[in-house]
Amino acid sequence: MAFLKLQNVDKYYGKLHAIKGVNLEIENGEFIVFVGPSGCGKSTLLRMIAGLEVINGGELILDGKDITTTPSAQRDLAMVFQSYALYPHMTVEDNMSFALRLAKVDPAEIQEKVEKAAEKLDLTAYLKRTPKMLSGGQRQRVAIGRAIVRSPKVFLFDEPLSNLDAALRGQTRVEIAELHRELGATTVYVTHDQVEAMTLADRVVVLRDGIIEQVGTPLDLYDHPKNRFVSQFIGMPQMNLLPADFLPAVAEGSAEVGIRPEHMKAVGAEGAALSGVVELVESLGNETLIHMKIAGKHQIIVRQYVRTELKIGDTVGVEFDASRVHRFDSEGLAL
Amino acid sequence: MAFLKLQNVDKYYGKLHAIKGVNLEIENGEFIVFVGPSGCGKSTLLRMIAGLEVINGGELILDGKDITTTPSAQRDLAMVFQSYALYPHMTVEDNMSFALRLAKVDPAEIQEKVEKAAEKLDLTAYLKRTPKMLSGGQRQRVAIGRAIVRSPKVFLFDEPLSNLDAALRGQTRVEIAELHRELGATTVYVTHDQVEAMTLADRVVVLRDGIIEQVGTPLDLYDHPKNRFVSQFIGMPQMNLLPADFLPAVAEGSAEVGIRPEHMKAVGAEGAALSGVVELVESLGNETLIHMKIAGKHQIIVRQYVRTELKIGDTVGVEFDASRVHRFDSEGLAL
Amino acid sequence: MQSSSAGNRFVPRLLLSPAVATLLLWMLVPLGMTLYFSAIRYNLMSPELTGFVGWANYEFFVTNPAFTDAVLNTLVLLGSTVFITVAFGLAIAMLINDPFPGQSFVRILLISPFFVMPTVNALLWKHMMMNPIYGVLAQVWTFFGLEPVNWLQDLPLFSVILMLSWQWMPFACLIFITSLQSMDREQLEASDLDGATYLQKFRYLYLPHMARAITVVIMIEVIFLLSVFAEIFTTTNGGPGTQSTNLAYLIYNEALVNFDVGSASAGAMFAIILANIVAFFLIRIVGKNLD
Amino acid sequence: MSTTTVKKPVRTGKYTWNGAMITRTVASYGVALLMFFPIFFMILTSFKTELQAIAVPSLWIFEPTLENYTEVQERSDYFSFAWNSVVTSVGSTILGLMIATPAAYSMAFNPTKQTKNILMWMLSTKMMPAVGALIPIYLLCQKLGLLDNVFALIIIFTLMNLPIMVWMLYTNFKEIPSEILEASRMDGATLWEEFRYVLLPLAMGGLASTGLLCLVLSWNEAFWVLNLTSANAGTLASLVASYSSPEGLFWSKLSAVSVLAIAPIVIFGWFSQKQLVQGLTFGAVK
Amino acid sequence: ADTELVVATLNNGHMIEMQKHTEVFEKANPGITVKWVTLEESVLRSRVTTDIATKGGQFDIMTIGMYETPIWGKKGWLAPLVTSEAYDADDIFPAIRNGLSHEGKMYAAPFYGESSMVMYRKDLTDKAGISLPDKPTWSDMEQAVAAMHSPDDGVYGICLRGKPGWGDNMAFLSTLANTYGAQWFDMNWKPQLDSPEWEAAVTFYVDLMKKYGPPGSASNSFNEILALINEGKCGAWIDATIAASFVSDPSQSKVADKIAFAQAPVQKTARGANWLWAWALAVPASSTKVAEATKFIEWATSKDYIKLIGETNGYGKVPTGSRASTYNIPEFKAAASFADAELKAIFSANPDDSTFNKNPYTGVQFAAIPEFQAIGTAVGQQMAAALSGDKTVKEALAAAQVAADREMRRAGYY
Ligand SMILES: Nc1ncnc2c1ncn2[C@@H]1O[C@H](COP(=O)(O)OP(=O)(O)OP(=O)(O)O)[C@@H](O)[C@H]1O
Ligand SMILES: Nc1ncnc2c1ncn2[C@@H]1O[C@H](COP(=O)(O)OP(=O)(O)OP(=O)(O)O)[C@@H](O)[C@H]1O
Ligand SMILES: [Mg+2]
Ligand SMILES: [Mg+2]
Repeated sequence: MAFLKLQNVDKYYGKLHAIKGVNLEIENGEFIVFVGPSGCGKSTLLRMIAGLEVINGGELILDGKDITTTPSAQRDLAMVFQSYALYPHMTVEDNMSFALRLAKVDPAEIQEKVEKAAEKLDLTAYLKRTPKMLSGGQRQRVAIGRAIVRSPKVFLFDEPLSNLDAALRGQTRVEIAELHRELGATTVYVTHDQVEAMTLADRVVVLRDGIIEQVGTPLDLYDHPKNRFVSQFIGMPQMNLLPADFLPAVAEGSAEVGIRPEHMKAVGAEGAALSGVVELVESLGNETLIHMKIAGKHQIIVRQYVRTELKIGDTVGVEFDASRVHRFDSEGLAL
Repeated sequence: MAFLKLQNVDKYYGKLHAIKGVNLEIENGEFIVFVGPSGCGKSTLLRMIAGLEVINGGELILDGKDITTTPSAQRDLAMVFQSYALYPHMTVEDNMSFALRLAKVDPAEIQEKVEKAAEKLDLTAYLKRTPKMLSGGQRQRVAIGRAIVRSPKVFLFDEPLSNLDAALRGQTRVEIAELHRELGATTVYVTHDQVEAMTLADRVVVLRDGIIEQVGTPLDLYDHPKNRFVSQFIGMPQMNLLPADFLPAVAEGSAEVGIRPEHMKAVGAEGAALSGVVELVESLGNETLIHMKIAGKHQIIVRQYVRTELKIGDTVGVEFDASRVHRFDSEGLAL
Repeated sequence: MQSSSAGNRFVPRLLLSPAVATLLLWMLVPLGMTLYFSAIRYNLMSPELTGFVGWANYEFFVTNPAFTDAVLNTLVLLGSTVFITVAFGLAIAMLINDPFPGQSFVRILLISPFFVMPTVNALLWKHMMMNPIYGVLAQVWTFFGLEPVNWLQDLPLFSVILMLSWQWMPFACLIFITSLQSMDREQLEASDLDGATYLQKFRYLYLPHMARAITVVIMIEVIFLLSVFAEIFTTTNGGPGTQSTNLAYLIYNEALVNFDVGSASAGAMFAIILANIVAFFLIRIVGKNLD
Repeated sequence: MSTTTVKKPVRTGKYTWNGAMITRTVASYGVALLMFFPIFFMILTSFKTELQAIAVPSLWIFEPTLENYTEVQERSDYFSFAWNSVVTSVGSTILGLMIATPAAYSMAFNPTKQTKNILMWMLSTKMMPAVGALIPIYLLCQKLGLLDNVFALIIIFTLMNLPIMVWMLYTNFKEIPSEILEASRMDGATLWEEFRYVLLPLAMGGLASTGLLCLVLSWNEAFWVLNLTSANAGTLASLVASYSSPEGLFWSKLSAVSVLAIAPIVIFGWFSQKQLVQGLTFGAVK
Repeated sequence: ADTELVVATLNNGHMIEMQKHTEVFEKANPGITVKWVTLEESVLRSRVTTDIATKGGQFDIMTIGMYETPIWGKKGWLAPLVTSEAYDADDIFPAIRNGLSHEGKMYAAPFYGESSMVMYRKDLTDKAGISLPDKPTWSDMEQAVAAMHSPDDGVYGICLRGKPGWGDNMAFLSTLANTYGAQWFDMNWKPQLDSPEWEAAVTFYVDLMKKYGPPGSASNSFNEILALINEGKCGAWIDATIAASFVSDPSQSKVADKIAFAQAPVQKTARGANWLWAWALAVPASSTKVAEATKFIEWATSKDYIKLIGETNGYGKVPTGSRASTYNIPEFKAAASFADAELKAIFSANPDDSTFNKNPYTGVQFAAIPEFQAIGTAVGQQMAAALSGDKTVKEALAAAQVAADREMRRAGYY
């Protein structure tokens, strides 16, 4: 049976139906990532699990117990907030041990747990500092440390890395992955960062407007998006979409076809299935993104791992891997 | 002759020598990007150009005129701040027209310029709103609009995208590139984002501790870093560095060798020049990053564009392209 | 993002209730009694005369020739003091905002008047500053060869306004200084680049930035100034004539000089009405800044 | 919660002296001295004899005398008045904080549509002139045996300041990210623990400045003190009243007693002005 | 336990002295302790009135004046003062004693009494070569004042009360009006402020002050003028006889040896030309400590007390104007240059016959009816307005009449 189970969960803010009957089963030890556009209800759903928002309908079951109305303090969950929400007046040590102290855990045990967590997170040197005296990345780790020491049943993360700069984000992401591997704790993680979703998740949940669009492993979503929305949402740069009539050869009754940038190739203009005008060339060192316009109005991006000589304004042909083409019907559903 | 010229420019904050005799020549219409670690003096240098910081030594010449001590208002530059620094109580329109109104430009002309800029930036619908009512990306565009309407000699940007989320950042970056192509205005741009530096710059200036480490086109820096510092700074994930004795075949008297992740390949363990243990596999859909440890202590990352079957803990061999190896002496200088 | 914790609204209500309940009592009990007194004949000096008199107390209070003056004076006092304190408070806050040697010492001197008891304030000004013969101001005037101003006699209301401003300007200043500290530096730099002069910066950046602070100052000052009493009582006794009589003083006069509780209570009811009118407009005008 | 923007370090070096800077400094000192002058003059007067006090032109150099201060101490027990001032202002501050804090918490973190109205209503209760309510309150106190009683003063001061306190705390609390409170809830804190260990320490600045303001207002309150106390509960405000306008010359004695009455709170205010400035942000006046 | 007496009193010099000598009383009466509540006049008046009217019971002894005592005595709010033989109540000036009694029962004992008189700068009149008769008319007065007036030397001819209040400017103005033949009420209790006599009196007052008065007169009362005169800034002053002891005290006054005294000026009639006032001690009827309180009052208003002060502080500083015997003490006569003038002034005042035409009220400078405070205050405000030039005398008096009429009507006199 599932460890954490959302059954037909509903949430209203006044008239706004923010979460519309969501069903989700999460296994013990699984790493689940919620993604979706801003305002789709990711945070709301997470906060409902945490007990920070009242659940207006449906049930929430954790480890076989109905916790729909249990106050958060008794749910045995830990949450890492986007803003970290560290207690600014407490030292790192106190921040991490707060929950245990409230639970009247034996001081020796607290000491031990905090030290272990601090070591794991490389925070031992900072235990006596207050959050003000820490860098963004360190604060982030304290927030995680605070969650770890409690060994809760489920970890909840709400965009925990979005306040870090690119380099630090990459590094911390790797640390979270390692941590999860080590602890094996059930985790629900909200992000809108592609890379985080792809690299961390066992399964990704794509939300839109309070409804689950698709649930699956990252590569599953990448390779087999169920619909146009998911196809656009997963993958960066986005999957190129073209009306079916541009590619009659592969369209097969679809309304639109989608091809990921790396499955396209810029070639000589003659004889190619498609041709377009180069609008921008971005050389990133390891890869090159060629932005081009097809028929003067459809923007596509070709990704290649070799340098190019193409200049803006050149007319080029585009080839693609027919086996990697996605087809969508007029409703946007994948065929 | 150079359009904007920094000659031996110096800056002290009390005892701190923040900018140490920087020389730089920027051509008319060029897009220059400053990168460097935090605190290296990027912002300071930019602000000296803007006239927001007193220049303690050297000269600053714009379009043949010495402007070292000219007040910022008379330098004819426009700046986009990291925080946008929009005037919170003015509408978008008022924000954009403020400088022109202060300069007593004819209202009809102001109207026209603002409308043109708004159209270009897709802000026409928001002209009557105040910044509070805009999203981050829109605010960003207003900040740019405010700079554009003045048609200044030089545009200055200080990390203009760092407050946007990943998707928006990518999109706005492309817009800035297009804008520059259209306007052809001389631009100095500070960032610590790899991708921005690589894709936007005509030339990149790498700063460290108030000193210019290297100036060159993005690919120049990527392919030929002058030293270890630059090699680590440009490219993401970073260039893998290994002590020379691991790779005697290519070391050639160097102290350390560097190989970029995409120039390495994971192969069977036997017979490979290097071998290591897989620590983490990150599948991003189009590419896969294999983190491994060599000899139990040197972390390297291999980037490949095909999926892998490798699992954590597997022992693998690593091959590399000998022609792409960078060699550094014990001082860190490229050989 | 604000949200309620899991569960009902019981706990928040419970927490709010002591404050609401006490204030309600504080308001309703005296209000009820005042209302009652305002409808009966009640003079402390002649407690034997009693009985319900209907609107007579109100009529008596309103037909008092001083009544219109009192209402007007209350408003003038309020308006001018608020204006003076805000205007000068702004100017001074701007002046001492940027660091200079001894800044905190200057600030200490500046804010001191706020801590001075209103009675002491009034006595101090009346006797030592404004006295037309010994007062320091008179001496300054004489020094410049001018006829000393006879403050409390010729400019009674203005004198009171001056004292109140002296007392409240430090408060305004304090709040403005605080507000200025949060002024965004980059915005100022942006306006530098845009070519704004100091005055333009003040007009377009500082002033809008401090709108909220100004609102706060106005709000608090109105609350206190609407019922100013000690300063008038101590200095001008509301005179000469009714030139410096405000509503609070008039009520005092009825209650504690004439001991006519009935009419004083009727006056208090008018004061409450006036307060509510002011509050209504205040909230209309400045309330939106208080979110 | 938006990302916190990192504040640029302020310029730390020496002041750069130029014409504008000198003008500004001189003007600042000028204004400050002008504002402080009346207080200074009063202190000066308190060391003069009565005859010196009314001398024209005013004496600036004279042999200071302590006779006014000794006279005050001889005539009235300064310390018992001061003690009452301390007890009533501190007492009402504490009581006020105890009532206002939960209310402000409730309003700040569980706002309803009525919150703003309640707040405005509370503030409006302060606008009625105290004289209007004197007789009712006097009669109530008399019936309850609370005339000339410090408790009555404490209660009245508390109620008098409560609206402002609730408002100040409310705006201060609103500055505290609700995430931090939520985090403590997730950590298993009960309401009391959330209050005690998280909210109160975080709101210390706001609480302190609210308390300070309340202290100042209570200390300086004269109307209720004069009308409700007699021999036992009088505060320094009533001490001042006993020196104002007797028959005969009284300026220097009045100055001395005034200096004594305001000195504690002014000095206290000086020391706490930093606190006051920080907390007075009223929900970040920014 | 000890009986604790709470005494509400004024912060005037004599009371402060009494307060300082509390110990003497406590020593003589073991088991009684005395606590003081000292307030300025206006505050004291509102405090004691509220207290006694609501039976607040906060005070055992109150300091009240000749205005309140008969009114309160009549209402039964005060305990009748039953004094011992040794106290010698008959020594008290009859006019004052009458003023503190109702229907023959004394309700308060005078602590000190006063009338009004002229104090003037002998040196200045001498210099001008004129002399002021002992009982001057207002015309004499004006002449002398004009002679002394010399603002360039910092001397103003005359200083008179101007600060509004029934006990402030109206106390003086009532006496001025009295001698001009005016009065507060006619026999039907109709206010008479619109009478020509009032107009003449007030016009004279305003003109005089405009011509020869110091700036700021409209906020001057006893203290302010005292400060002026002690600094040598006034030629003449007409005010309470008690002022005499201040102006002739060299430690307070720069002109102590230059002051001479005369009786209050008269015009049409001599009646009511100088006022009569006494600060007296009374016990509220609600007090539970009447016996002890009476003991204290007896002590504080006794001959012995006067002796005590005379011996400790000097006879120049004893409370005067209450007991005839005081004026027989040789030390006092020697110390107080004003003694004769004061005695004469007090004797010439008669609260029951204070105006040219008959009036229905008691009091020289007030009418001992409850409504008078309100009327006096309102009229005082108008007079201040007239003095400051804010209104003409006619306007001010008309407004005053309206105010007085309002109050009387409200109180149901007609
Ligand atoms: N407290 C609230 N009161 C009213 N509406 C709310 C509240 N919180 C969220 N909403 C609304 O509910 C919807 C879902 O919000 P939610 O914060 O869950 O989005 P999200 O997916 O987390 O977005 P983001 O990526 O921007 O964080 C939005 O439309 C939002 O406006
Ligand atoms: N106003 C100032 N006063 C004193 N030191 C300053 C000031 N501004 C900057 N510095 C110092 O000068 C150095 C350069 O700062 P600068 O802001 O230019 O760095 P940066 O490269 O822009 O860093 P970041 O990437 O973090 O924005 C730093 O050591 C900084 O601490
Ligand atoms: Mg969210
Ligand atoms: Mg910077």
